[in-house]
Amino acid sequence: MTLPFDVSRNGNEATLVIRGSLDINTAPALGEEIDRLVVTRPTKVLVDLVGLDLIDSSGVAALVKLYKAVRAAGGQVTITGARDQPLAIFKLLRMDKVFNL
Amino acid sequence: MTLPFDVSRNGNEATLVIRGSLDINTAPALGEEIDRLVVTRPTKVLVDLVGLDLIDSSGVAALVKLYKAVRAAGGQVTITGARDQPLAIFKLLRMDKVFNL
Amino acid sequence: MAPPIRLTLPGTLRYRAIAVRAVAEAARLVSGSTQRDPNDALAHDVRDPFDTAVVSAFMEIFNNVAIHAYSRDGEASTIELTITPDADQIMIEIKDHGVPFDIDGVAPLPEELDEYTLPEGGMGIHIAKTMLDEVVYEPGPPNLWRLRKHLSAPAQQLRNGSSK
Amino acid sequence: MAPPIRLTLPGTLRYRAIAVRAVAEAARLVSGSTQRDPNDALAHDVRDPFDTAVVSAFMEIFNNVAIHAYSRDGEASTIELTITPDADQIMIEIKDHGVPFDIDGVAPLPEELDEYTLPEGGMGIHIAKTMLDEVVYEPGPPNLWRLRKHLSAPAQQLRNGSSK
Ligand SMILES: Nc1ncnc2c1ncn2[C@@H]1O[C@H](COP(=O)(O)OP(=O)(O)O)[C@@H](O)[C@H]1O
Ligand SMILES: Nc1ncnc2c1ncn2[C@@H]1O[C@H](COP(=O)(O)OP(=O)(O)O)[C@@H](O)[C@H]1O
Repeated sequence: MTLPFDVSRNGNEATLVIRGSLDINTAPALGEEIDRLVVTRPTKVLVDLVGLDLIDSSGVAALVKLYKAVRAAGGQVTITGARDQPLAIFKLLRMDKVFNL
Repeated sequence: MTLPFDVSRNGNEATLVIRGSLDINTAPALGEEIDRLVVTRPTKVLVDLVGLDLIDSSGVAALVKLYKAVRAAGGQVTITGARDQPLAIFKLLRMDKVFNL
Repeated sequence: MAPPIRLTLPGTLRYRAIAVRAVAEAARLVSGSTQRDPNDALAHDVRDPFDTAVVSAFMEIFNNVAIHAYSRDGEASTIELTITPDADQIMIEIKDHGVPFDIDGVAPLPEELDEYTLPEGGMGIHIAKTMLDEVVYEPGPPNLWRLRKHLSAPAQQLRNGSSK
Repeated sequence: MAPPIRLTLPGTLRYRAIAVRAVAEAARLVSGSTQRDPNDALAHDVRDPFDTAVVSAFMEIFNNVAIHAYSRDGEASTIELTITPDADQIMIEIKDHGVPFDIDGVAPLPEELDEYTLPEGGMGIHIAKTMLDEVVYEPGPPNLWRLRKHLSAPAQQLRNGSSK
């Protein structure tokens, strides 16, 4: 199964592009990717959600985990491009403020 | 309901762009559009199917009707961009030869 | 083996998309195709040859039941679907309580196609039979369609466009 | 009034997309949103605020039934959905034969959210209740969820992101 995300690195900066549906079936694989990313202690992580169509609370939890882990290691997380259903979920959970959406 | 097609005119030439699903629910409206188009006797009609995801036999029938009517009036029909499921259907019906796909 | 999926819905075209989407997702369970190609901005839902065959055939049979077995405007009862996605095939049973018909009386498509003989109808059953390994119709009531498609080597047939 | 749509499927995450797609199409029958925006190359399926609310809530409840009522790896029985799309509302009933629980014992989300209190779980029921007009749980067996969403003024609530 092709997974709906990919990670690219540029020195200390990482870009994570997430597409399609980030849900209870796809979030576990993203979680593993995040674990691998976090141990490299990136100073900046850009999360691009323009291609993200649907998210559920498992997907939100994966993003929160990423956010906390990068911040705890002194890095910055920027989440951009959230729209439609994912944006509605972030707003409902009042995460839009924390995530700066 | 926004319909999955639009028509543009440039003198005697018409372009018909069809997107999404051309099926038993959407083909009747396309049929009416075709009727309106055909009475203007275009010499060239370009049918762009790049955005067409799904077609059923009602959709095929609408395209055949367009093809025959324009040809009968001495015009040319060019069908381009068919892919995936629609292309498989045209091939199965051996219309790819006639339609020059 | 998992129990089959059952979907019962009103037998009209209004509900068609619900049935088509359910069948598309069930086909994906067999073909293993992802729902979307993440590298494809167009994000087409039905691309895999197996999914294409199953969805194409199902759309035709559903249309026919809604239009012919149940008249387009008349009183429609329900359509009952039983979808069984297995490791290497999908089985779909479609039951309706409408008018039975004689499937052997359906005229075949013309052998030679040119721009004058291009058909404007009568393609549905031909599409279903060509796309699938098995299309069985048992007149009722209830009328029963049994559709079956194996996973093995479906791509080749589609790519060749042969109408076996 | 048309009879409801009934969908019965194995209660595991493997079948989730089938249920989610069926619910999305049923929501569309109520909201009148088209399946795809023909001018949008990305062709998002769920954009309308009503569809968004219904699909978001349903995904959470389906996940919970598959994970909590039926254990992720254990023996799962079926999930039975009854979907009733009316002119101005949708009703969804979800029945499972798994372990009942006490919904009143579910802890609410923290009032103040900052980067330290961001939750990594416990959001599902909150999402469902906030998105819908009615979320009723009746422990069984069978356990029953009853979800209801009216069409009127759903957009405003979503845009404000209020969590009423
Ligand atoms: N489910 C059905 N119930 C009753 N009659 C049917 C059914 N399916 C097909 N038919 C009959 O068979 C004919 C051929 O069907 P088909 O090949 O799908 O083409 P079309 O529907 O375009 O005519 C139909 O015109 C109809 O008379
Ligand atoms: N359908 C269910 N059956 C049994 N327990 C459930 C069910 N739904 C929710 N729960 C319980 O309620 C808790 C909160 O659920 P929820 O808000 O969806 O968050 P999460 O599932 O992320 O924990 C779950 O952790 C679980 O203990």
